[in-house]
Amino acid sequence: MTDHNQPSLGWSREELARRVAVDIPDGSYVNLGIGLPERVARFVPEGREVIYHTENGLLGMGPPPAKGQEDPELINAGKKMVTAIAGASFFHQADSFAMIRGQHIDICVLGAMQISEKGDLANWSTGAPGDIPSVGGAMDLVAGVKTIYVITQHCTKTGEPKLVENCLYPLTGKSVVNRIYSDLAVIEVTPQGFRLVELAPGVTIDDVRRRTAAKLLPPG
Amino acid sequence: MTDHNQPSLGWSREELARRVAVDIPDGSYVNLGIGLPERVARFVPEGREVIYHTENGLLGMGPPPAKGQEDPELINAGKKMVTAIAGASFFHQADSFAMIRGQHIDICVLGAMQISEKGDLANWSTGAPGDIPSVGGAMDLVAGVKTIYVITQHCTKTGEPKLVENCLYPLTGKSVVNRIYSDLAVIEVTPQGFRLVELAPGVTIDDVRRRTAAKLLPPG
Amino acid sequence: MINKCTASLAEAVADIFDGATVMIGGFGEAGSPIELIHALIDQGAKDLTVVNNNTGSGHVGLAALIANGQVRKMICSYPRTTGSEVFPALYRSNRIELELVPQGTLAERIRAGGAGIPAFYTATSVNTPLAEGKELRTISGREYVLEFGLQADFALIKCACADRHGNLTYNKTARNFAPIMAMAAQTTIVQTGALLDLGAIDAEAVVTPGIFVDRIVTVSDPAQESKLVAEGRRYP
Amino acid sequence: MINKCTASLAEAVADIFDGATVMIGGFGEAGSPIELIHALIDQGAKDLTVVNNNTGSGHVGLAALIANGQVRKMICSYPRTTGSEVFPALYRSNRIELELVPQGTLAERIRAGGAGIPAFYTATSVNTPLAEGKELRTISGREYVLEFGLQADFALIKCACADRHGNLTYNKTARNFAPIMAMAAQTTIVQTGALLDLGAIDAEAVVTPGIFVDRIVTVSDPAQESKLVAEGRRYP
Repeated sequence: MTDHNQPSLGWSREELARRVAVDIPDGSYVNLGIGLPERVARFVPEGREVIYHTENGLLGMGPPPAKGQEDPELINAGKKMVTAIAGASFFHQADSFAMIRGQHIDICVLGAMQISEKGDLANWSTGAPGDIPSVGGAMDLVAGVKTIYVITQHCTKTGEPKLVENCLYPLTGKSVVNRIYSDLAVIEVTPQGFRLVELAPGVTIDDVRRRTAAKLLPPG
Repeated sequence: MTDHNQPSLGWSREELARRVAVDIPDGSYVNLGIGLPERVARFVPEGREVIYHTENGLLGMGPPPAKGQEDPELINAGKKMVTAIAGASFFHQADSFAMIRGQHIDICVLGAMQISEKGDLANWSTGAPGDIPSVGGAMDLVAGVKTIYVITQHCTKTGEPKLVENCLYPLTGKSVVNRIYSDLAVIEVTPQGFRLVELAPGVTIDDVRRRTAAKLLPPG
Repeated sequence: MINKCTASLAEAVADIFDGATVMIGGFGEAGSPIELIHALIDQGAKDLTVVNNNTGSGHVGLAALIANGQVRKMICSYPRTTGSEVFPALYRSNRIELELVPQGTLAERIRAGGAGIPAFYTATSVNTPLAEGKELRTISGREYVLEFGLQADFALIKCACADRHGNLTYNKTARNFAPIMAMAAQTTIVQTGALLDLGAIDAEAVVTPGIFVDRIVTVSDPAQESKLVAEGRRYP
Repeated sequence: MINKCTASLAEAVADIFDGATVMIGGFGEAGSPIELIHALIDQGAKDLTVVNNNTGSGHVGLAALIANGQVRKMICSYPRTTGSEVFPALYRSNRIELELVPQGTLAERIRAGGAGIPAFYTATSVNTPLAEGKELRTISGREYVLEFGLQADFALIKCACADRHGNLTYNKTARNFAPIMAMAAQTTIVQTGALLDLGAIDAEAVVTPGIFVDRIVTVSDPAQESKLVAEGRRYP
């Protein structure tokens, strides 16, 4: 289980972000988690308009600022400097999370430490002593957003499967994940468990199964 | 008990509104109920700045508009056209009542049907069949505002005392009234009951007692 | 592309169904989306539950909707406004239901409905008939009543300016219930005085962000309810 | 006359007492009232409970306040930010308390505290360790956790523009927690980039109405936290 880091297997991070973007319909309101999820914004397919919400108080987040146009008070949830598109709006934290909690955001794309076959998500704490627990808006997002996509490497850096029967890490939310986009495959969380939707080029279902610590149903 | 309507006894409505205004400190945030309370705004003593809140969504309510300056979308809680002072702000209903419920308004001046010696207020419904119950913001105001002043004729149009041992009409709030300004007297609601603070010119404490259906303690 | 503009008032309200809960903005006539209400009268949906602070005046707008027999129940704080005749008559003859809610509780219930808060506690109405039958709880020595969030199938609101994303600004105290109703409804339908280019509304001054808005119709010269009432007008 | 302007930063924070709960605006450095925090370091109040989304970075601003031993407890959602060293070290050695609250629940608790809502239900954190020991309730078939409003003795916030009544506007995402903290604190102390004449702020675009503000100090050229951190600066 160590060959997962071979650059030749599966989607690159860019390809993966692009793959997620394909599944975001025109006109969607989308919240992107910190890190890999942020990249999804770069790949909106031609002809679509997608509105990005960043929970620190902006609807209509645009790309990073041009040199010289940076404003340290115009940032995203990852505290990186961004821009605001025409048609953007600023609001305070309670209004921002009203959008989340009140189910107004269509899709949220999050990173993950573990995802269970029941759709449980763990992405905020290892629970280890000495770990500084930091939750941010993750629990609000999984509780409030209609559709939760996870974008993640299929395994951890040390080769452990992230798709499991039961999460060992403290949960972010129970039965919340709808779909997983990993470097190896697109996988749906169904009432029957994980179901393969699509394989990355050159990857077989057995490649994925070997790296998944739960049952993986074939497409259909 | 029918001589209460003699024009010669006690304060006129204008004098009464002026008397209330004297007790509103500089810099206060004040909400004025519909009707007689609205008149208080006209009598802010020289040198004071008082900010009027109107619960339909305006802080910094100014006097009625000059002819030709009316805007039917700039109204007060009594649905009368008003103006906005320099330094005013508009906000929605939830924010407006956050100011009220969150104890940010210093003083509210309300009308009354009955006030009990424990400070209970009834001012929204007779409870009679066929009466259309209409509460508006009255219950929110008495529950949320720090100081509640009542401005009222001492008796009803038919000569019944409004200051009573126990309210017979449905309550707006329990133990909420701090002070009553009637055409006859200023009366404080104390843990011991009604206590006279000040008599209108020419009115004796016995005049007031005859028109009050509860014990009235002398000043002190 | 996101373009929430709808061709006509009729199209904007076409899918309002019998039995729907409809929030209607406005405090008295300020903010009342009178053209949308008249379109709903033309459309004819019935058995509606309507949430509004009042019950309309005269025989136009909300009062006309009620007079037309389309409203089964009103949820409001102040049904007895000056000039309100239609509702009182129906109410006295038991032909319309009333859920009377204190104005601040009504506002907070709508805001809660829009913000994903299913229930909250408030001191408003404790020890009054309006708290009867409701759950009470003492928190830090004070008594509170449990109130539930309020949601709707549709909201009909009026604003001053909009853009195609649905960002809205309002005119003075016409703002009142519109921003929170836009949050609390499944489908929010807006009549705007003006449609502006995207970016023309300052991002710092947007009152209702577009995420809360579904459909926009431009009504550049809306009727003034009090004027219609003074003229004795009726709709339809 | 209402004039909430205060002569100096020192005067503005003079009465913050030992043991006080202090809400401090900002999400990372955006909106962090760094000059007010430094004035609080000079002032020396200790045993503070501080409410902020994070715990500061480097050795300036909030991190410096914590490093100076003035903070007994942090209430926040994300203590482990990039460049955050002071809090993690103290936390690992049990020298500071942490109440970890999901960001949206933190925001809603502060808003509730300011709006006179003592408690509310939310689905956030249900079935996670952060709901442990909390009261659960099923409403319309979904499980929710009871959360309580949060209030403070003082709020320290930063805004872009203010007038003498305390009406405020903000700069972009620096708005974040400031408007709700201004509502939830007994005494709200504001540092503003500019003090404008009364009436210069459009009444439609006021974000924080003056009723929520107690003191204003003008800091026309505030320090930028990330720049201080990059320069390795320390306070005091």
